[in-house]
This record gives sequence, structure tokens and C-alpha cells, in this order.
Amino acid sequence: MIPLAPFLVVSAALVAIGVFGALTRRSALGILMSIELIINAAALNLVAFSQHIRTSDAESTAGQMFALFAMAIAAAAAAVGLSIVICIYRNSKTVNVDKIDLMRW
Amino acid sequence: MDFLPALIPVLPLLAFAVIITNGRRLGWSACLVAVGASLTSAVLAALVYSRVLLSHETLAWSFEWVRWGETALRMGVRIDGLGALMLFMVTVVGTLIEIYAIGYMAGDKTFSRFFAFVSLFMAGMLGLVVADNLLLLFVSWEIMGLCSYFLIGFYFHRPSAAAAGIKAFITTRIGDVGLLIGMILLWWTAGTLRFDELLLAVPALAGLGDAHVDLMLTAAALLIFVGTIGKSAQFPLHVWLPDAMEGPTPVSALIHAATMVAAGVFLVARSFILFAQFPAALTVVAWVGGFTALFAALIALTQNDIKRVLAYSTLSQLGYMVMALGLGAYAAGMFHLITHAFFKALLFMGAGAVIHGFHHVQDMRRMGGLWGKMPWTAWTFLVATLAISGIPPLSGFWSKDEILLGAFHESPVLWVAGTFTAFLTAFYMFRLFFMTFTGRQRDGEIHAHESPAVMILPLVVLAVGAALLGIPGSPWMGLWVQHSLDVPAYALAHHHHSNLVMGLSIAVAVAGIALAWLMYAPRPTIQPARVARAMGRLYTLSLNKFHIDEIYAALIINPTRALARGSFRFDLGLIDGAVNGMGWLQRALASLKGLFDKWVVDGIVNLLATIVQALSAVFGLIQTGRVHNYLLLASLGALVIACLTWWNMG
Amino acid sequence: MPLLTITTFTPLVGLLLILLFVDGRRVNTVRWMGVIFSFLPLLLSAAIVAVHQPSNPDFQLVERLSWIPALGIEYHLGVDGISVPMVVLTALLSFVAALGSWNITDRAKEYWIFFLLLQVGMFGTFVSLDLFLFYVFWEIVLVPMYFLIGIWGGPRREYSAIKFFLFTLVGSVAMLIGFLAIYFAVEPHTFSIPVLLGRTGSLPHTLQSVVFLAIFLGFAIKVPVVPFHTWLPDAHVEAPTPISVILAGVLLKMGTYGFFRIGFPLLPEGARQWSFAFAVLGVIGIVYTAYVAMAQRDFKKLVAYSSVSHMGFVLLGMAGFTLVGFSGAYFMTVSHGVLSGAMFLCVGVLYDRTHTRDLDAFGGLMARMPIYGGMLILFSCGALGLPGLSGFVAEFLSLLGAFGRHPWLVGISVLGIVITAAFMLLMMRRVLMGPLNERWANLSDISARELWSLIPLAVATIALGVFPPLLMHITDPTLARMLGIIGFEVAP
Amino acid sequence: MSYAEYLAAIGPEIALTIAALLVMSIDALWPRSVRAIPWIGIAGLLVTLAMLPMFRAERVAFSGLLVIDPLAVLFKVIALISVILVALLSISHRPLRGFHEGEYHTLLLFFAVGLMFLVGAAHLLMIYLALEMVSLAAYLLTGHLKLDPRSSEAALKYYLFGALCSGLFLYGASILFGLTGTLHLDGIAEAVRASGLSAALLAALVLMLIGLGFKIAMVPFHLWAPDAYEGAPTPITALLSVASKAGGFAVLLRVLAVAFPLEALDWQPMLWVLCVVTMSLGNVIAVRQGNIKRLLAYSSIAQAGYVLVGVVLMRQTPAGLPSAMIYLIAYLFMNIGAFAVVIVVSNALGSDKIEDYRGLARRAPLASASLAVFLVSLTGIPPLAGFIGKFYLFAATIDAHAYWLAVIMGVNSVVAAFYYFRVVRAMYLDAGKSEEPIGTARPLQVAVGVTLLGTFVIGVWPQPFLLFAAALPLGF
Repeated sequence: MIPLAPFLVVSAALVAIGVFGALTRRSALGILMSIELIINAAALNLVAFSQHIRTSDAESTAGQMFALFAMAIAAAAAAVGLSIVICIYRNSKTVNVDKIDLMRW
Repeated sequence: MDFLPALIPVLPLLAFAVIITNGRRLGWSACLVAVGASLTSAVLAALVYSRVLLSHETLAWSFEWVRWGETALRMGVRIDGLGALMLFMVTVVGTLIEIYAIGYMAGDKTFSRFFAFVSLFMAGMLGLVVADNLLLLFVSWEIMGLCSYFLIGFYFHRPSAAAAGIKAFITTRIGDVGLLIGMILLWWTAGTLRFDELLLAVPALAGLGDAHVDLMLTAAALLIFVGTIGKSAQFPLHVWLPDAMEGPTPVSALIHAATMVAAGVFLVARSFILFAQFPAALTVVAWVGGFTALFAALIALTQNDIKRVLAYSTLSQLGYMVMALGLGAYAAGMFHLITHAFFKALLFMGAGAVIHGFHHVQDMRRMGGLWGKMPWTAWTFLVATLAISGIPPLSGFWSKDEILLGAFHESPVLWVAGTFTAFLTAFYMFRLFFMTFTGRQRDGEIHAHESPAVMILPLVVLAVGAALLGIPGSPWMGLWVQHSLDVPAYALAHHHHSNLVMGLSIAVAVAGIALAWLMYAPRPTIQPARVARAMGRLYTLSLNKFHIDEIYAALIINPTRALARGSFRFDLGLIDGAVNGMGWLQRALASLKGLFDKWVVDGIVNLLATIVQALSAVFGLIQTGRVHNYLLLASLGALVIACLTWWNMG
Repeated sequence: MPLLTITTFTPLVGLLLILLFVDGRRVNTVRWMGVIFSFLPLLLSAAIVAVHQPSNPDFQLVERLSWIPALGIEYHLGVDGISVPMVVLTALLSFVAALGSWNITDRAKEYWIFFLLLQVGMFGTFVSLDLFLFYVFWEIVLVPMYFLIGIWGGPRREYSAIKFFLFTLVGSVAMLIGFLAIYFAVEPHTFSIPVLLGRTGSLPHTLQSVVFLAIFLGFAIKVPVVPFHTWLPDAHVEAPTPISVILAGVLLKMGTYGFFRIGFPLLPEGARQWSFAFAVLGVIGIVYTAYVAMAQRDFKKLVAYSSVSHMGFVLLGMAGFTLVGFSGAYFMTVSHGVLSGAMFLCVGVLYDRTHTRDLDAFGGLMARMPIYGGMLILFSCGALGLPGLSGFVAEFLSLLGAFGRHPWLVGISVLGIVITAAFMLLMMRRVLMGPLNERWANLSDISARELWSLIPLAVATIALGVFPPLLMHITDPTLARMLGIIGFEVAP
Repeated sequence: MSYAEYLAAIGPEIALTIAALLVMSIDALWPRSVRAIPWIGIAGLLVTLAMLPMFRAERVAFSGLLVIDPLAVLFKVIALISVILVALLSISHRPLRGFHEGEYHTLLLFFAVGLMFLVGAAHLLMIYLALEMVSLAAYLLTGHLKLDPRSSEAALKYYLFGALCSGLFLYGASILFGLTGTLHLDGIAEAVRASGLSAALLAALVLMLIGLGFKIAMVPFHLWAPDAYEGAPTPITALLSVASKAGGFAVLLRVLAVAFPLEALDWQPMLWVLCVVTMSLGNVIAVRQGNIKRLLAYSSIAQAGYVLVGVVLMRQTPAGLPSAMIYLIAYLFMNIGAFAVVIVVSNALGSDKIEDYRGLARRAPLASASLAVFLVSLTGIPPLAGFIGKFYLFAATIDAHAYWLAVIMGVNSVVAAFYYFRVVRAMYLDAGKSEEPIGTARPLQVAVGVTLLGTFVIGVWPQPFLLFAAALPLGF
């Protein structure tokens, strides 16, 4: 049984990469991907916890269930995100996030 | 019938109301309403003071004006000996002057307004005389101040008259404010403002020997005296009286000679109980009076405007009265007040007749030889001049002699000053007489004419008064006037008669007249011009009134205006702010990319608005429109929150 | 018969009628309805005076209805000695101002709607006995005033309108915090003033003085007290004449009434601790603004600064903690309402004819406009405190009351009286005296309508001046009871 | 869980879902009847609203996933009323007319369903699920005007910000699950009380706060709001500023009050700082906004700050929570009313610049008067709803002896008056360029009427609303 710590480390690393990616990628799609990373990291975390920590038997599978839901929702979010990015591309012919600053101040 | 005295001031008040409301309809007949009112009140007054003087009783009647809980303010009238005498003087002189004014003011298109204000003035003066407490006295005092403002500024289209009016009102106002504080101080220490209650309360309080109470009462006395200095134009608040000559002459006669200016002296007499308890207050009064007398006489020597000379002479005579009171010669002071009212009113009316006949020229240097053209005026003027110079048996001599007698016993320095002033008085009065009535008329083309009968009649009556009024107060009639004043016990006893003082005062008067004859007679032996050069700086000093006006302008008036402008700028600058005041802040903040919009920026009040604008512009910048910045700032924010809470928790 | 509710909400009825049934273009009907609905409260206030027995000091004509039980707030109206005169003054000045706004024709409908709403707020403030209700009516006055100054005002109207609004808003926020502090400090939490009257005296002194400070800020801005007064000259100069009559005549009084109703009775210890600062601010108000007024070129600004100076007397009078002082301070509130209202009307009469307020532009108008000149002189003399008019009685009693506790401050404040006399006379000289300025050769004298709006004020000034018990017999029992609660200084 | 119990628990939600599906199918099958769709949607919402009182009985449904309690019911009412009003606004909003109205109103209804679940969720999974459902619907609605670059830009920024925040929220939830071993909020509370403070717990709270902070546009997670509000079609801006914010507050209240007991982790100072910063920043930046929608965006951020005051003082004074509730109710009417008038003006003038509002009073007396009423109420002047809300908040601060907070709130309301009255000044005091009057569409008139009525009624007769708000027992 792999102990809990590595899972947490991997998950934390994934979140860090995701946040870093979101902050630096210039293309909207890049940001989308990094957000997916964060969600998966959280799912990993959930699954790891559900396996290792003592929970009441009613909630023994809560973690996995939450992870499943998280993945489903991530998919939905990705779909919505992509559609918005396509709209942006169709209107302003770019997905470069730094160029999309029609509204400021 | 004891509320009769209360009617005396009310009648002229009604006349004022009637005239002011339908001035146009009344037109000329306004003077009849005014004179009628003052005549009836004169008759009423006669009933009252004859009863008071003959049977030595005091009429009093009062009603409750305002009540708070248990403290209450009662208002009413009270006529004692002093009040009776003043009533006699005010009503007689007032009515005569009103009759005289009919002639003098004839043809003036604002005729009715003049008589309206004169009636209001009479109401004020009579109210002052009959008042039984300081508050009602103060109310009438201020109403008189207002009338003097209107009447001085009567020819309001003349800027100088308007300015003189304001000068008079504000200078007296300074005095009144002193009186106001004195009254309040008195109320808090003695607990009452009614004269009869003061007669009992003040000696009791003084008897306590408590230093603080004594200090308070002395302060109250001095503050009340400040009121007198303002109203009776004593030094240093005397500057307004000479300028008050801008008003028509009947006004000068009535207000600035006989009655109003005497009100200050009357006030000190009314509250004499307060002064008598504290010698410190009395000496101040005496010295201020003495100095004013001498100071005004010196200035009168060199004046060339006939009314200015009389104005300074009034100042000097008022100084005499105040000095008399200050020396404790209470009866002498009041007696001089009565006689002075008569002959000074006559002098002014005589001067008025001269000016009226001389087509409104007031400069004596252009007059001369009017004796032939205006015989009645000249004769009555001569009687009055003799009276004021103190030539027996005229009234001026007896009253002035009483004062000098008192001065002789009390303080020799003041006696010398008084006598010297008497000499100066005789000199400048006869200088005036000779320059106007004797010799040739220097300014040829003005052909003077005698005044109409309606002006001559009052002159004659007053001349008789000036001549004979001295008798009742003279030893021949056993000083009847002084005794009838029911001199309060605390006043100094009457001094025994001294021939030295009487002789010296007569000699001084005659010397003055002789010197005047030498210098200003038809063929002057001593050329006034050479004397003027000889006196040199003294002469010029006296001519422009010791530059007091200029000093006041520099010390008080201009700094006040500057202070006013300064506080307005302060009000705008610091609290409210003019734009330039905020210039440096704007430049400092403007560097943050065009921060200010069209709002007017001012002062601390709008400094806040400016700061809010600046902050708004600064923080607005974080909204760069780029998602990256948002995400970055969001995560930084989360980090900061986590650290802060951890640090706070830890 | 809920007399107070009817008086307060009659203007609201008028407002709704105009709003719903009258078409904006028919200016005449709007004007007439406006004047009628401003006149009705005058009759009603006369009824209130008749019904009110001055001798018994506690609240009469009380109307009580629970409004928000969740917070213990009631719709609680009542009048006593110090609110009856205020209601009468408001009614009188509103009617006079209504007469004065006769020739306002552009956007007349909106004008009258805001004007009537203003009246509702003013009446409500003077009759409400519940702190919350008082606050609600106090704030209702703000918005219509903003629009009245903002839309019909002079050149810099927007600036002075928003300045007026923000100043008063800051004050009322501070006041709200103060009211809530009182609400929570008293054990059975309540806003009703009669209940609080007896109880708040025993609150800890530190709390009282802090809360008094908060409430003081609220009222001081309205009075106005010197450091917070800079909105007044702007608001006055820019406001149309009838509105500045209301502003000076009634709105300033809401501040002083607040001190009489809430400041001193509810927080006696707080008031006592701040009494010296209070008096100092009063004296500064008198002397400082008198000097500023002296430097004014604009007629209206001069009158505005002079009214700040007069309100200084109210502060001084109250700081004396004597019955005489309070009575004088209240007398000044009423007398100043009448006098400043009249002075602004006079300014308005001149402005309507000459369209300028610069004092140097006038001169010698006495010849052309004798009746107007007489009226102006009468009111200026009242303002400078000439005995025989109401100004003097108020000043004298306030100084008398304050002398016991602050002798030196009274001494200094007297300088203010001299300066007031100076600038009033200088104003009179510049406007009425001197050679007639040929520009105004054909000026017409005061019209009947304007005269009839001045005459009631003139009668009031003279009547109050000659016979002050006319007002005092109403106010003094209440003030005595209030001082009984506060524990007043030993009056002579 | 028998079907009866299901129905009893989520009856209204089910009805609304049916309505949503109905609207979707009508749009698909009868494209010609596009005019009727919005009204069907509104009818569905009204039915759900009517059903709510029957489903008020307190109970825990779906083994702890959902809970029906006074807080949930109150927020459901707020949510439904605001969505109904938004639907009304959308009918006559010109750019929306005839532009995929079917999808628009379906999404709107699903948004409402998501919101109803969100306010009732007492389980981390349920919270995340509902949060996502609401957010996704909101992203799409914001980007609805595909052809307008501003709308899609707004949607993008909103989406990216929201997705990141909800990702972090999920991560925080996972950590919390790890720490406490349960997903039920009350279960978490016991575990947290037992285990006490730890770095991981704080990390979990902060991460979850990011997700919730984003929802209620609390500083520093508000950066998306101004652009999203300005870009989105105005009805949706109203929706975001009221409905989704109210939902966010419901969850925040439930999480903070239930899951994080004070004795374990004192979150009050942190929230105090956030509340003050939100209030002040919102007001300060709003001062110089030229566009009315951005101005209202910043104003709604500031209003969130005021409501946070109630949340911060929730534990210290019984008046804390009710004051937040009453303020939210008042805020609902004022804000949506203001947006309604913004729509009226943008329909006629096609611009949202405040300069174009000059002289509006003469052109559209009724509309400008109601906007003036809404702005004055937002400033907190009696006798309007805003005052009652602000008064109750002040009462809470004074009762909790948080005097500094009261002073800051005071200063903020003065700054707020400054910019609200810039709009009023433009309308009334400045002269407009043209004089021809502006008409308002019938549904808009209804919306403005309802909100106006709400503002006046709460202002003059707040008693029922106070009882309604005060019914929330603290511990729920």
C-alpha cells in the first residue's frame, strides 16, 4: 500500500504547475489546460484520502464519489470554456489573452 | 393715577408711529403731530415734576415683564428729584427745538421723516429719564443711538453724512456694549437691575468687605462708565461728536448738545450709588472728565467752523459735568447739566439761525458784522455766550462755580485745570462771537437776513431761561435746585461758600473775554495770524484735532478691515479653499496620470474629495483589462490573506 | 383627531395631488395648489398653538403607533414647549417662501413637489418623539434640498448642492451612530425620547461624552458651528431666494432644536463636560464670522455669514446651563429664523430687480425704494441687536445666561456685536445711502406681494422684541423641566 | 428515501427543472412561438415561488446532502424573485430580442435551479456541484451575445477567473476532507473542533474562501466583476450582481457558521479586513467611473462589503445575520431596479455613458425619477429600503461594539453618495442635448414598478421583512 504522503506531494505539485500555467500561458487554451490540471490534482487528493484516512463506513467511498463528480464537472467546464474561447477567436481573431483588453479602467 | 409718568415717553412714540406710517399724507402737518405730542408730554411732565419737586415724594409704577421660575424682571417708571429735573429740561428744550425746527427745516422734501425721527428720539430720551431699571434705560439708550444715526445721516445723499452716522453709531455702540456687560455683571453680583433695589443691595454687598465682590462691583461701575464715555463723547470715544455736526442744526441742538449727550452723565448720576461705594471708580470718572474738558477746550481754540467750535465746547462742558460727578459734587454736576442744556441749545440754535441766514455757510472766516443784519439772533447769542463764559448773574456762572468749588476742596490739580478751561472757554466763545457778529462781513456777496419769527421765539425763551435759570441754584435762593435733588446721604456734603473761588472764576472769565476782544475785535491789536505762527506746532496740532482720527484709523479701523479680509481669505483658504491655495497639492498628485476632473478643488473640505479622486484614479489602474493580471492579483491576495491569518493565529 | 400627523402630511397630500393629477405645463394651477398646501399647515399650526397648554411642560397631542416592533421603533409624535414655536415658525416661513416662489416658472411642477416634500421633512422633525423617526424626517429634508439648490440655483449650483448634501450626510451618519449607541446603552432598548429622558442621565459619563460628541457633530454641521460652516455661504448664495429663506429660517433651526430635544436632555453629563468647548465654538462663531461677513462683497453671502454669527449666540446661551441662558438661546433660534428669513427676502427683492448681489453696485436706493428701505433697515436693526426688536432680547438673555459660567467668553463675544453693527450699517450705507446710482434710476419699489410676505415677519420681530413673554410663556416651563433633569447652574 | 420524501425535499426544484425542460423543448419544436418562451419561463418560476411556502418544513434530505431551513428558504425566495425580474428585463432588452431566446431562458431557469440547490447544500460535494452548475450557466449567459466582442471578452475573463477559483476551491475541499474524513459540514465542524487549528486547516479555509470570494466578488477576488458586468448583457449583469452574489453569501454563511466554529479557527479578523477593503475599494474606484454599468459594478462590490459586515459580526451580535439578510433583500430591489432603468436608457440611446444621461429628467421623467429613487436608496436615505438595511447594519456594529467598523461604514456611505449623486446630477441638474421623450417597454415598466414598490415598501413598512430575516436562528 503506497503511503499517503507521495500522493499529497504529487497532488500539490500538480496544483502548483496548474496555477503557474494559468498565470503564465498567453493562450487561453493553455490556461484551460492548467485549470484542468488543478482539478485533476484535487481529484487525486480526494481518492488518496478516501483510501488512507479512517472514515465512518457511510462515507467510506465519499472521496472516490467526489473525485468522479469532479471529473464530470471538469469535462463540462472544459466544454463551456472551449465554446467561449471559440467565440473570442471568432470575434477578435486571437486567443492571446494579453491582447483581449477591450474593457479596462 | 401713578401710571401717568409712563404715558410721557409713549406719546412721542405714538407720534413717531403715526408719522412714519402715513408720512406722505401728512406732509407739512407732520410737524404739528410731533410738536403736539411733545407739548402734551411736556404738560404731563409739568404735572409730575411739580408734584415731585414740591412735595419731595417719588412716583413709581411697574409691571412684571418676564418671569423664569422664581426670578422675574419687572419694568416700570420711577420719578425722583433727579428724574423730575431732567424731565423739566428735556421737555422744555425738546419742544422749543421742535418749534425752531419747523422754521429751519421748512421746504425740505423729507420734512415728515425728520419729525418722525425727532419724535422717536424724544420717546427714547423720556423713556431713559423715567426708567426705573437699567434694562429699560438701556433699551431707550439704544433707541436714541439709532435716532442719532438716522438724524446725523439725514441728508443721506451726502456720503460724508452717511459716514458720520455710521461713525457715531459704532463709537456709541462700543460704549453700549461696555454698558451691556456692566449690566450683566451687575445682575450676576447684585441680583437686580432696578435702581430702588440697587440702593439697598449695593451698600449691603459693599459692606461685606469681600474683595471679589468689591472687584466685581467696581468693574461693573467702570463698565457702566464706559457706556457714558461712548454716549457723552468723553475721551477716547469723543471722535464722533464733531462729525455729528453733519446733521441738520436742530438735530445738533437737541441731540448733540442738550439731551442725548447728557444721557451718559444722567446714567452715572442714576447709578451713583455704585460709584460712590468705590473711590477708585470715582477718581477714574473725575480724571476722564477733567482731561476731556481741558482737551476739548484746547481744540476749540483753533476751529473755524462755527458748529465745530460749539461741538468741542459741548465736549468740554460735558467733561466738566463728569468731573463734578467724579469729585462727588453730585448736585453741582446735575445743576450744570440743566443750565448747560439751556444755553448750549440756544447757542446751537443761534448758530443755526446764522447758517440759515448765511445760506448754509459755516466757515466763520467768511462771516462778520452780522450784528446789524440779525439783531435778535445776535442779542440772544450774546446772552448765551456770557452765560457759558461764567459771567454772573447768568446761569452758567452759578453752576460752573459750584463745580469749581467742589474741585477746589477735593483735588487742587483738577481745580487748576478747571479754572484754566474756564478761561479758554470764555476766550473761544467770544472769539466766535466777535468773528461772526462784529466788524465787517468778510465775504461780501452773501447778504444775510434775519430768521423768521418761528425761529426767533424759541431763541428768546431760551435766552430768558439761560439768564434766569441760575438763580434757583444760587445761594440767593438757598441752593434750592441742589436740595431738591434729594442728594443721597452718601454724596459728599455741600461745601461752605468760598469767595476766593468765586472771585477767581469771574476774573478768569473777564480775562478770557478781554484777550478775545484784543485779538478778534473790529480793529485787532494782536494779529491772530502772528499768534498762530508764534504758537507754531501747538497751533497746527490743535487745528487738526491732535490727529486723533488719523490715529484711530491707523490703530483700529484699518486693522479691523484687514482682519476681516484676512479671516475671509482664511475661511476660503484653509477651511474652504481657493483653487490656487491647492496648487502645490495638485501638482504633486497630478503626476499620477491626469487625476482631477472639473470639480472646484478647495480647502480641507474638498481636500478629502481630491484625495478620494486621486485614490480612485490610482486603484482604478489595477483593472488593466488583462486576465493575467487578475489571476495574478487574485492568487497574491489569497497568499497575503493566508499569511496574515497565520501570523495573526500563530 | 391626530392633529400632528395631519399637519405633517398635508404637504404630502398636496404633493401627490400635484404629482398625479396636474400637468406640468399648467404652471398657474401648480403654483396655486403649492401655495394653498403651504398655507394649510399655517392654519393647523395655529390650531396646535390653541390646543397646546403652555403651563404643563410635558408632551401633548401625543400620537403613538408601533411601527417596527422588531427594533422597538414607534411612530411617536408629540409637541411640548420647545416644538410648538418651531412648528409655527416652519409653517410661517414655508408660507412666506411659497409666496416668494410665485414667479418660478421653469419646471414649476418639480419645484413644488420638492418644496412640499421639504415641508413634510421639516414638520416631521419638529414633532417626532422617537429617535428613529426623528432621523428619518431629518434625512428626508436632504434630497429635496439638493434638487432645489441644484436645479433652480445660481451659477455654481451643482457644486454647492452636492457640498451641502455631503456635509449634512456626514453629520447625520455620526448622529445615527450616536442614536444607536444610546439605543443599546439603555437597558430595555428603546428609541422613544420621553422614556430616554429620565434614564440616560445615569449612563456612565465617559459614554455620555463620547456619544454627545457624535451627536454634536451631526447637529453642529446643521447649525452650523464654525469649523463646519463652509457649506452655508455656498448653499445660500446659490439657492433661489425662497429656498434660502427656508434654509436660513428653518433648516438651521433643526440643528439647534436637536440640541434642545436630544443633545442636552438625553446626555446631560456629556453636555456639561463639553460645555466649555461648546461656548468657545460659539464665541468663535460670533466673532470670527462677524469679521468674515465684514469683508463680503456679495449681499447674500454677508447675510449668510451673519446668520452663522447669530447662531453662535445660541451655542453660548446653552453652554451657560442656566434657565435664562436656555431661554435666550431658544429665543434667538426663533428670532433668527424670522430675521434671517426676512433679510433673505429683502435680498431676493433686490436681486429680482437688479439681477446682481454685488453691494458696490447699489447706492442711494432709499430715494427710489423708501418702503423697501424702511423694511431693510428694520430687519437689519433687528439683526444687529437693536433693543425693542427680538434680536436684542435673544442676545441679552443668552449673554446673561452664559455669564455665570463663562464670563470671559461673554466679554469676547461682545466684540462680535460691535462688528455685526459695523457691517450691517456699512451694508445699509452701501445699499441705501449715498448718491443714487444712475443705473437704478427707474427701480420700482417693493410690490404688494413681496411686502405682504415681509409684514408678518416684521410684526413678529417687533412683537417678540417688545413683549418677549409672548414666546417665553410657551418655552420656559419645558426648558425649566428639562433643566430640572440636567441639574442646572444656580441662576441669579 | 421514498419518492414522497424526495418530492417533499426538492419539490420546487423539480418543478423548476420541468419548466426548464419545457422551455427548451418548446424552443426546439415550435421555433415560431419564440415570443411565448420567456413568459413560460416566468410562469414556471412563479409556480416554483408559489410552492416554496408548502415546502418550508425543516428537514435534512438525501442523507445530509441538502438541508431545508429558514436560511435556505429565504435565499430561495431571493433567488427566484431576482431571476423572475431578470427574465422580465431580458424580454425587452433590445440586443437579446430574437437572439436565441430559447437557450437564454433555459439557461436562466437552470441557473435558478442550480441556485436553489446551492443555498440548500450542506455537503461539500453538493456545494461544489451546485457552485459549478450556477457558474457554468452564468458563464454562458454572460457570453450570450456571441457577435459582440465585449460580451465574449467578458465571458472569457469571467470563465478563466471562475474556473481557476473553483479549481482551488475543490483542492481546498479535498484537503478539508483529508483532515476531517467527512464531507458533511456539521461532521467537519466536530472534527475541526476536535483537531483544533493546523496549517492544513487554514490552507483549506483560505482555498475555499477563494472559491466563495469569487462568487460574491469580494476583494481581492473581484477583478473579474467590472469587466464581466460591463460586457455582459444588462439583465445578466443584474443577475450576477444580485442572484449569484446572494447564492455565494448563502454558501459562505453556511460554511463559516457550520463548518468552521470560531473556537477552532477565528476567521473574524480576516473577514473583517476583507470586508473593509471590499467596501472601501468598491466605493473609491466607483467615484471616477464614466460608464454606468461599471459604476454599478463597483457599487455592487461595495454593497457586498456592507453585507459582509453582517457576516463578520454574525457571532458577536444577534442583529448580525438578520441585518445581512435584510440588506440583501433591500439590495435586490434597488439594484435590479437600477439595471432596469439602465436597460430603458440603453434601449433608447444605445449607450451606457453617464454623459449621455444628461438631461434625462426632461426626456424620461418616470424612468429618471425611479433611477433617482434607487440611487438615493442605495445611498441609504430614508424612507427607502437602503436606509433600513444600512440602519440595521449600523445597529449590528454598535451592538457588537465594533465602533471602528461603524465609522468606516459611515465614511464609505458618504463616498458612495458622492458618485451616486453624480448620476443624479447628470440626470436632473445638467442640461441634455435633445428633448424628445423616451418610451419604456411594458415588461420593463412592470419590472421597474415591482422594484420601486419593493424599495418603498421595505423602506416604509419593514416589519414583515425584519421578522422574515430575524427568523434565522444563529446556529441553524
